Amino acid sequence: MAIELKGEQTLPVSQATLWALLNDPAVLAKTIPGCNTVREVGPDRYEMGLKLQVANVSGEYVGTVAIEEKREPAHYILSVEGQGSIGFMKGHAAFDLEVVSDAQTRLLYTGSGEVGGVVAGVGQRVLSGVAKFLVGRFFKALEKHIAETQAHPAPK
Amino acid sequence: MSNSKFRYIGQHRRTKEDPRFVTGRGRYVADIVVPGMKHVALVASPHASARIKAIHADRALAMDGVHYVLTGAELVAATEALMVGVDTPLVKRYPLAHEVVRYAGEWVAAVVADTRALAEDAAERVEVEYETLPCLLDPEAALNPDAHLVHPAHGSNVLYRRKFVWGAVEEDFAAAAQTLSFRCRWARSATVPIETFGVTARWDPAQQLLDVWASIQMPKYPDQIARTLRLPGNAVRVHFDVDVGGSYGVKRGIKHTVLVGYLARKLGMPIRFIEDRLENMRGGDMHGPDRIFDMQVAFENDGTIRALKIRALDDVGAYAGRSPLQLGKPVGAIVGPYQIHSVEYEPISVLTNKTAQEAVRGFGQAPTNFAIESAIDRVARHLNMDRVALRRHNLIRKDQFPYLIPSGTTYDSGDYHTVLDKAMAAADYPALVAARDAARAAGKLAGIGIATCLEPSGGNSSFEPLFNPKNLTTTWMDSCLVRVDLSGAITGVMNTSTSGQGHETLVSTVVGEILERDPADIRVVHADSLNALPSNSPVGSRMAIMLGSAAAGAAKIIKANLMAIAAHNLKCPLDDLVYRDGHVSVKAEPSRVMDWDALIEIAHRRIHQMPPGLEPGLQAKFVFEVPTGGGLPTADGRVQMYPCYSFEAHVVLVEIDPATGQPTLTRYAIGHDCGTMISPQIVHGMTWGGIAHGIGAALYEKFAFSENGQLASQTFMDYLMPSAMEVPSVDIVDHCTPSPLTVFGQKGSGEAGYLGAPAAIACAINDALAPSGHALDELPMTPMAIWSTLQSAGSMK
Amino acid sequence: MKSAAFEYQRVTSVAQACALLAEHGADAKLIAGGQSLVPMMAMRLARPAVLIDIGRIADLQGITVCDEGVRIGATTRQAHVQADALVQRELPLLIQAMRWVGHVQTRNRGTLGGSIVHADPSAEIPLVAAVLEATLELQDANGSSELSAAEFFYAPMVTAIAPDQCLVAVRFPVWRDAHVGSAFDEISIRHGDFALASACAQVALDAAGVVTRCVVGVGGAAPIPQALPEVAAQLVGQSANATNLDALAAAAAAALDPEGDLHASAEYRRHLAQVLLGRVLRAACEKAKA
Amino acid sequence: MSAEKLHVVTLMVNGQPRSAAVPARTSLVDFLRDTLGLTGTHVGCEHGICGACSVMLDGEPVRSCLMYAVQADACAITTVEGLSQPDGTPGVLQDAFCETHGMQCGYCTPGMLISAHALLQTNLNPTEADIRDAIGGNLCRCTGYVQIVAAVKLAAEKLRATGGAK
Repeated sequence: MAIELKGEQTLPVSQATLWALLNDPAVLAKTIPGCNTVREVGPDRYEMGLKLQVANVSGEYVGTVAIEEKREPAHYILSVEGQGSIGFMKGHAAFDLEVVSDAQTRLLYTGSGEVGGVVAGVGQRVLSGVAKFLVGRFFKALEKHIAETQAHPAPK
Repeated sequence: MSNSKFRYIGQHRRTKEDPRFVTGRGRYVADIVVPGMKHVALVASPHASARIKAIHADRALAMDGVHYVLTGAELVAATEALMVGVDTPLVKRYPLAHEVVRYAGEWVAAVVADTRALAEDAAERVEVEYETLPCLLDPEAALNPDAHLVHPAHGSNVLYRRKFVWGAVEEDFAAAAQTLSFRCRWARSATVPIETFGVTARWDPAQQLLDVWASIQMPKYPDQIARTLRLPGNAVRVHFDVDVGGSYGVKRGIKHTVLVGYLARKLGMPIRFIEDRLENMRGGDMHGPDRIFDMQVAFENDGTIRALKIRALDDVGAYAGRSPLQLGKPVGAIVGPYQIHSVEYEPISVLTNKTAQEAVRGFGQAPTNFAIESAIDRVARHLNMDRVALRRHNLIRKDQFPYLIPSGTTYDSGDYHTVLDKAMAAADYPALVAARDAARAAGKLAGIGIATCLEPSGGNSSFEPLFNPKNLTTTWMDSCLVRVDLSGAITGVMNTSTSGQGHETLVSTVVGEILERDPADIRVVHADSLNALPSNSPVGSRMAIMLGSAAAGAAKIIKANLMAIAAHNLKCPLDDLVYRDGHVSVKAEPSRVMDWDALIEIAHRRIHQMPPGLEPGLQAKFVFEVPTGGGLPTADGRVQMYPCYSFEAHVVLVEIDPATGQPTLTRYAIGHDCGTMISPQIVHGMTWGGIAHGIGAALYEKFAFSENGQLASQTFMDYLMPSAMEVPSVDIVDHCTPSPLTVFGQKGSGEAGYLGAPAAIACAINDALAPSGHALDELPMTPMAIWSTLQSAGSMK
Repeated sequence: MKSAAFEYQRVTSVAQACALLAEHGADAKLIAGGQSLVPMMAMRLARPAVLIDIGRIADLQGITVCDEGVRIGATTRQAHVQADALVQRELPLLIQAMRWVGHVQTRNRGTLGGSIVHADPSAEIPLVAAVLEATLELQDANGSSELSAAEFFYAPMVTAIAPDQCLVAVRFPVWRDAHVGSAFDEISIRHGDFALASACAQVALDAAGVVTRCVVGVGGAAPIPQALPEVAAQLVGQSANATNLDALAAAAAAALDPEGDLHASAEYRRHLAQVLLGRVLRAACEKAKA
Repeated sequence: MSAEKLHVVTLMVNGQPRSAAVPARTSLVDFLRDTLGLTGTHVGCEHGICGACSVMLDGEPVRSCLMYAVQADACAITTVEGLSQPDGTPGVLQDAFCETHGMQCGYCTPGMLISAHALLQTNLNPTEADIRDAIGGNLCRCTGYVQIVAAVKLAAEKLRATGGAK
């Protein structure tokens, strides 16, 4: 089932900071819902383990994350591909970072994803809603991370 | 109906099979326990189109209780490719995918374990690496020369394409006062029995024999299993005494059985595979026709329909099987019940990355009937003519039978006008019109649907040579053996399994009728395939005709033998004897009688009293050939398809909530003529069931695929079959025009109701939509589809 | 379609259940009726390592009068709710909703609380809880807490309940006003299917037929069972014969952001929500007048 | 065999005490069929829609694919086999299904009978709407339901005449 996602979120950091955050595998590991391992396998390419638990549904995926079409500090495409016991998932999202002010950046995202296997055949009714929820969780985690790192800046 | 000339046929009698079903004593495949059997679960592809890069089974094999993981590479090397109905040898198919997967849900590996749950645990641990390939889902796009090829070796996505021209089509179109054209679409739905497919197999190395218990309805199933497994035919024994929990065409199971048979032999363990519902829906290969019709009609201003052009594009999914032949059977009723002078028919069968299609009730006739009836309604609307009057004008008249249609088939008999009249009377048509108009006046949408359709019956194989010149099959016989034992008890032996059609009742009724013995005392058993006489299984509405005639034929031999014994012992010419209730007496001297017991005693024990040349014992077989069968198609594709043509006239009233688009069937009547009904309760039941199934196809059911080829309706939460809350009470009115081709005048009825219900309901919905000026030409006509149509018509409140 | 293996624990008290939840966290799952959970487990979409059976805890069952109205134990069977005289008298809206909940066989096993915790956006009982502003009593190893239904639903099948919490009971407020009317309506393709959209409303009128209280909401047309307090507020103070109900429904529906699926597009769901909102508001007013 | 922990399940089935040890994940329908050999109850969808697996649990119809056998411990179950007379011949309801031919392939029949039986336990004078509602959660692909509705009507009539004895 194809899932379309689109939205924006303004984050309380500069464009450069946000760019750095979004290119930091450790940050991605912390903010991508369910992500439990990230291992760099090449430039802008990571192997990722995901354990997603949404309500009663849990699925484990192993896959890759790739950052493509980089135009620092304003744009990249994040591609995700994973496979697990309940099927596969893949998707890509274009991120655009717009300067609002020195301390604020608007992150616009537009992407689409698809899942296959049992989830696709059984969960079609609620997939989009769940996907939106997961995007929300990503942003919450990112905001939380920003709040934490701003309060206690990580040592270089 | 009154059948005074028959003693048992046509009477209300209890069905032989029912007592075991109501007490929970049916014996279905999942009820059969073979000691030591192991269980299979499947690893299915999540991708609709991908290359298999690697399969890692070690984690699965390391589990306790797991015996084997079979992959395509091994199976492909060890078995023959599965049979394809058309001449496409490079569209190869095996039970497991090899190198490439072609639809989401296709089997990639089979895991054998001690229990089904363990097998599923292990299946989860089989890791498959895929590289995704382009995915083809649109049947029109499949025709493009640059389309992704589902089977590159075949060189095209077209499995079958031919343009038949029967009669002076172009001249008729040119001469006709008017023409119209439209496109309509029959959605991919199926019969979806409540029992999934299942099979258990056991290999006996000492006997070199594969025993198979399966939920099966498939012509030549044992032969195909044996060939594919590279075994002699007599090394496969299929047990036909397994109750089949519904089929209506789809329980084919060749790939399942080859898989399980291979594993049983390879591992030396009995193996069971019962599809779960997910496996059944996505990989059971039981989806039905998925068809786009482009229709053109040529007609006169008085409503006379001259000619038809039909282009039927069928999306059969990723593999062929018998499915392309579902475009072939409709050739035998390509003009429906109408006098249409000439026809052009272009069936096109294409491959896509979807679950494979199999035979579904009617074998392609119900979609064709839907297209033809939609055309009739459109002509009526175009001419502003009453749809019933238009049909009456074009229906073949009773006095025209036998009636030869342009595609070479002769319809045996019928009285279509009378049956339509009866249906109209049963529905109280004037009241129906009043109810529709009242509903409209009250702000509702309401419409009446009429459909007059044929059910070709007596299932013959003529579509095989028609669609595959290398296939010269001209017989599709069926058989019966009747035996009277020493005690005088009668047993009928049939040679195929039964999936709810009541064949035991059929055989016992027919044999009882001929021998004048109470059918309640006649036992009917199912032979296994090594004991069986030839059969082509209960497909194509054929068993009343084929098995019924075979049983009658065998019983007649028994009766003739009894007469011969009596003649010999009473020293009387046969002509002077009379047979009554199993006793034979001298016409002129009724006191000179040999009773049943005495005749049986002689047949079984006293060869000295037997007439010379007559075998001792009392059993007879009869192999019955399809009436009118035996011919090959002509070069221009004309052929006698099926022998007998049943007729049905549906009248239905639908009301639609204009605010939500939700339709409700408020009145439904059907006039039905299948000749002599052997068991009216069974015929009525199948007719009601066929209508319910047709309601599903018309309003609810669809195997929907997502943009990336995922089957979105994989469960009963999304594949919506009508319940008792959706199916209305339906009035059936019977009519009997006996077939001149069968022993009792019977025709087939296994597809009754289904062949016309979708057409009738679609016509009713379009009658309801007519005031909006729009039409809906795609099944299923869901509330959203109806609402969207009304939206486009701009008539929503 | 066999569940993955799990450890099964039948508990006899909520405290026991909470202790196990505290121990196993998200790996554990409570089961009572199981009518939603078991099929998900059979398809292996859900695979709790520990299944804690709370189906026989007497404290979790039963229907009693409480301060604000009726308190229903979380594992009270849906069929018992439907047949209960107190509920029939005091919570007509819940009764009206129950006929749309599954089938008799699933209502016999399915529980009121299970349906709420499962939080299917199309389910009827969560919608009634949200619209009536029910209070959810929760418990964990550290004690009890409460949430209003408005705070409870997050997303399709996602709620505020923490992995270590157990829903104990639901308290439904009962309106004591003199003239109360309620209505529930739903469009599903077949009877017993998930709603394409549903709506319900309850209104109270004064002696002059003016709306004094109103609650209303839609199901299936938003990620959660959606109460619509702004719509309700607009009706308060109006006559029960108000002619702007359709306009209210239209405005409310226009603000919804439903998801489309196989059976209904977002646009169609929004339209159905509008139709149903109009119907239930009108029907509730009519019943209140009667 | 892998070492999956077994739970002893003891219950009454059709009036007989039965007991067996099974893994927790064994569904009630698999327990009845595979462990106890009561194959009258059928598996249709295993996700709670088709109703073929319906049984009576403590006097109420439920779907036996939607619960685990361990959950039914100490309960009383009636399956289709339990609707027969003590000698195994069809009970009144079962006989009515034979009289009207309320089935074809017989696969949905046990579940259908259980739902009809449950209805007739509380309502011996059901309307057609009552009957359709009672069997609304049982899918039949053969009959179109007409002869099933007729069977339940007939059974109700017969049961009224005999005061409800099966």
